[in-house]
Amino acid sequence: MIRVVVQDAPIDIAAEHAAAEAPDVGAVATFTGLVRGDDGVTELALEHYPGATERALENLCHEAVDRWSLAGATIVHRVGPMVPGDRVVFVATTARHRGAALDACAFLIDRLKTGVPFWKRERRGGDARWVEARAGDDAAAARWN
Amino acid sequence: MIRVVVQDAPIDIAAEHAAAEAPDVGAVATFTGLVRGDDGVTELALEHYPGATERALENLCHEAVDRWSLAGATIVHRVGPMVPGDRVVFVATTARHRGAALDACAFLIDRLKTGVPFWKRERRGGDARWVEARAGDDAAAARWN
Amino acid sequence: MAIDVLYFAWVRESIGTGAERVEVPDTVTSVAGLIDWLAVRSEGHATAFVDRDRLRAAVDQVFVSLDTPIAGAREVAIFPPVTGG
Amino acid sequence: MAIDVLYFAWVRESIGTGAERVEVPDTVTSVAGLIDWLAVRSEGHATAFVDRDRLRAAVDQVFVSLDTPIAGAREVAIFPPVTGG
Repeated sequence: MIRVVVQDAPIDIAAEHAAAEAPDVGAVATFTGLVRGDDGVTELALEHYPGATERALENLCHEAVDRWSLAGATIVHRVGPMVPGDRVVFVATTARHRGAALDACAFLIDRLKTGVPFWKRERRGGDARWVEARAGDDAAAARWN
Repeated sequence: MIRVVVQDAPIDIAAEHAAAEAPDVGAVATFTGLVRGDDGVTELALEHYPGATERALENLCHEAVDRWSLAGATIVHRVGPMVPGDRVVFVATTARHRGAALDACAFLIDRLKTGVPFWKRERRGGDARWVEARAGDDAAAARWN
Repeated sequence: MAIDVLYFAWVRESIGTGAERVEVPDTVTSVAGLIDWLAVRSEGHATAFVDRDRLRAAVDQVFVSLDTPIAGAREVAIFPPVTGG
Repeated sequence: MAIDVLYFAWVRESIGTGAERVEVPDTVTSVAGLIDWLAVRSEGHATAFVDRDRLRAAVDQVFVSLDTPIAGAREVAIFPPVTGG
């Protein structure tokens, strides 16, 4: 089962986790990205490319399901303005055994960071700037090639 | 922050996840193990070694926090009788960045499987048997040495 | 050839719009060629496109390199490297 | 030397109790020696301890190998390989 959602609303982890659980699933791995406030960020705004974003997320999920024989893959990504502590993204993978779920979860978030059209803008008080892509993210994504 | 719980009650993922989130945390990785019912199991009972189990879980969490500079590590393990679909174990790791959280989460569940005193007994209708340890679990734990 | 061109993030801000429909001459054959051709439309376009290494693109919603042909394309998006997750 | 010996899982079931306090002679110096000494106490003990490769142990709640000394130990646990998680 593949579930991809791009939404303005806060991410409900309990509901998403419960929806991912299934009778033949022995392992659920999740990753949640949060807005960090420890370096002065007061707001994080997420922009996306409607249509293309969902398609890219679905393709990623299909790739993970095929590669690790997953029971399911879920990606919920929030867009719009957020504040520190808010959940930006939730990834869940389910499988019969833990190795597949854990590896596929890492794969999805690594590849999401470099291959899906989202852009972050940070605000620190009155100052706003677009977040620059990180070379480390490219390296993390490349290890799955 | 380290949180270790061994409990009879069902595991509340929403509460545990929210408790793990903190202002300097950018990444939360979790692993949840479920009772699988697809091979005829009707009940899974978990026995543990009170005192020693909690100590072993705490030691594991401290090792993970030190090794990956985590903000926190949580392990909640259920004991007693369970049915298919029930959550057996929940592991959560929090860190500033995702790599540390993801690796530490895999480390904790791999090492928990081989180094913490829990024993599983499966029931299939009228037939009960103790689950045998798996060589694959030893190999998974050994990759963190 | 009519193409819908979409802009995101600071490319969008520099150009001042998120989308425009343009009639592209047949001499423009690749995404890079389209960027060259768009760059002279305004100061905002020129500023957004000054450093090609910082630009990424999608043709009909599929990520592509800038040397990709645009023959038959209906929608081309031009944007900075992505930073989601 | 008085030692609390704990049993878990099928070791416990075979022996028929989860804990017993035993007075161990000074000639018993290691976990393996303790197992040898306990094995003759009953048929259940003998059955539980027949295959040493399937036994694991903890001394005062710390996992140890079977050749570990037990001098000064207050609690020794004997059990199968663990299967949690």
